[in-house]
Amino acid sequence: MLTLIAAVIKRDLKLAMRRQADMVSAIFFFIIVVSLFPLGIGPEADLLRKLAPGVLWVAALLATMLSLPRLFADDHRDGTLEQLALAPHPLGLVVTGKVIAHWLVSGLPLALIAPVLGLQFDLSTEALLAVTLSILIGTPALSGIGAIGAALTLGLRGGGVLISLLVLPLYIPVLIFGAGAVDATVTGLGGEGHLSLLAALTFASIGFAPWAAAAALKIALE
Amino acid sequence: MTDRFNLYRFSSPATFYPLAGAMIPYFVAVSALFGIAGLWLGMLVAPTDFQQGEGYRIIFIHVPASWMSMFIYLVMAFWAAIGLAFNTRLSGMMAQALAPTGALMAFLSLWTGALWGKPMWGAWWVWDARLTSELILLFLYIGYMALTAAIDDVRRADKAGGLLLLVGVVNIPIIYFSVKWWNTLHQGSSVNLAKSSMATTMLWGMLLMAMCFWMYSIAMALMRVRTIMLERERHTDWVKKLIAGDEK
Amino acid sequence: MLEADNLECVRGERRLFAGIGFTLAAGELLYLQGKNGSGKTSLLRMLIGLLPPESGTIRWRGAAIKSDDYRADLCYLGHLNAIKEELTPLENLLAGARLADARLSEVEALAALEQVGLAGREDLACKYLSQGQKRRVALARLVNEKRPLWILDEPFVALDSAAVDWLAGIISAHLQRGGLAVMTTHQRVDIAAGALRELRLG
Amino acid sequence: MIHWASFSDFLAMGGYGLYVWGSFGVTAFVMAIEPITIRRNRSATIIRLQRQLRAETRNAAQ
Repeated sequence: MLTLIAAVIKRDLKLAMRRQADMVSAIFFFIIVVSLFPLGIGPEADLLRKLAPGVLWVAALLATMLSLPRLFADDHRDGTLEQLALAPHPLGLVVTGKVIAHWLVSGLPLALIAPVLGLQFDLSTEALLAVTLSILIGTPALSGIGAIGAALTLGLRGGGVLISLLVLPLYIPVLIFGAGAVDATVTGLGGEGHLSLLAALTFASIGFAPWAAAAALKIALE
Repeated sequence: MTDRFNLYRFSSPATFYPLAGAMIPYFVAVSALFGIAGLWLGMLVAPTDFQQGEGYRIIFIHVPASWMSMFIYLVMAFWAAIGLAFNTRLSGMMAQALAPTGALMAFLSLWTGALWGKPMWGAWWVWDARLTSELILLFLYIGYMALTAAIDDVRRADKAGGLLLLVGVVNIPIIYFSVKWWNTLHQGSSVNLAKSSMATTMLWGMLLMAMCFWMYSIAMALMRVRTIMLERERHTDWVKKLIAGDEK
Repeated sequence: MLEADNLECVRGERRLFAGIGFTLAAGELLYLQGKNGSGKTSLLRMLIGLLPPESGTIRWRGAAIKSDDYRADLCYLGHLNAIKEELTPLENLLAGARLADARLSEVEALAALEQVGLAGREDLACKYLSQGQKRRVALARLVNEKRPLWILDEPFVALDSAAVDWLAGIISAHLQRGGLAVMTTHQRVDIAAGALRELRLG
Repeated sequence: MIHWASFSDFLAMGGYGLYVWGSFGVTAFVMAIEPITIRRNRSATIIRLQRQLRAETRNAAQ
């Protein structure tokens, strides 16, 4: 079971490395969106510090969503998805592997860059740590829930816009607790509570979402 | 050799279509009766609220609309579960027939909520937990309708929509509690309605209006499901016969 | 071993076929024939378990096909190649086998690629290969395929005559080992089989 | 029994007339429009299906 998940992750990472443009463009999207906000809002440090958690999190959410339409589309187009669905193990395991791979190329880099971008907002060291930690813990849930949206809209016209419509309402708890963790740290309340709720959301969605996504993929393959 | 589940017969469109047609007038009539009674009690008899004056009378539509918007989503999820489990054709049609009415209820809930909020809280919109959750519910309805509309194959549309509904139903409590919690953390904008002991006439008015909305929603869903049935079953003999009969 | 009984297929709102049935024993080959749009591919998708039939049953070794065990006995080759453009033929073969739970060593994979005439191109990303060569990468998977039931959708399309003969030989060998095969094809190709069955749709 | 002294009192709703009647008005409007659109949709569907059926029977007759 673990070897299968590892095999899927390895393959998807290899593919992502051969086609870096996707990954890089999502990261640049994140950087640009976050950097645009101070220009739009003005340079007052107090205001920026207050807005930073929300801005970083919304940008991370949008950047994650940017790469969702391709999560299954490539495998669907070239017939690999059929073969994966026909392999003698549950499709949910394969999807789990794909979700983890998606997080490794989309969520993880964002978490690593976020503290650097947080500097633009004059955040303290603890706040920067909270930014990294919350994005690190929260983005797997985004990949998991996003996989359901990607599977449901597989092969549809205007799939990209539809994904955002389906997935964004479901992202709200992650956004609330993610940005809340940073906010609580900034205001000195301590973000542990938020972070543990975020971790709970992530565990729940990593455990549950791949199976729902697998069911959606089977519907799409009929 | 049809050893299918017995439900299948009842849920066969050919049986259900005339049945639905016969039931619609009754639901409309009952809805109208409840509406008249509710409005009479709520608008004419019920006393002034000592805190909110006459403005509170908006609850006679606001609360029923909010209830229905949530209830209809649950009913859709119920049909979705039936459809995915037993592969009945009717379930998907019912879910699709209910969705626009549910979305309208969510819209009415938001609209009346805003009109209530302005005099009571001084703002058309506050990021109150209930209003925010209702807005998200409206998005969920729109997402469902957009997804089913984007899929050409009706079977796939039913199944994919059903799956989305089930995922949504699991998420609604999580969304609701997270929004509620977020709201209490960011105090200031939220104005809690002081709990006033409601006069019994008000309560009755509200319940009657809720029944009116309920019956109305059933009538609308039945009307819509009949059209969906004709469209989807256009190649079957019973629809052809029916259509040919209409021609005369 | 493979039995289909009274299958009915409805796509969109059209009934493609109904009352289709057959049995296939070890060493036998089933040719599926029919015009375009008669439901050949749909029937294949029912046989591989991706498309649930409107009515009717499909059994493998006496059991319904909705299980991992059935898929462990099944090899499906669709009209899509199921290869990744970014990976090399060798990587494609190895990754494909790994994800399908099949054992395939690098030596075996290289030998298979040589057999389909891709020697010297093992390490070239598949996007630089021609259509025919990509198809061969997909077919190379059959060389070491030990699973008993092969379901092939138009396997001979886009192949030159040498490749057609080679593939026919591979399928014959599979049938002589006691395997089963179901395939759709427009071309008649001579394949030695225990018994040749035909099913015409539409 | 009736709470209101006069009809104009009823309309004024104790100063909340705009909000109350804005809510009830839009609700009534929506609830009137919905069945009408469903009905229209239905007759349009029936007409379209009849046209298709006629075309089909004509083709079958030829």
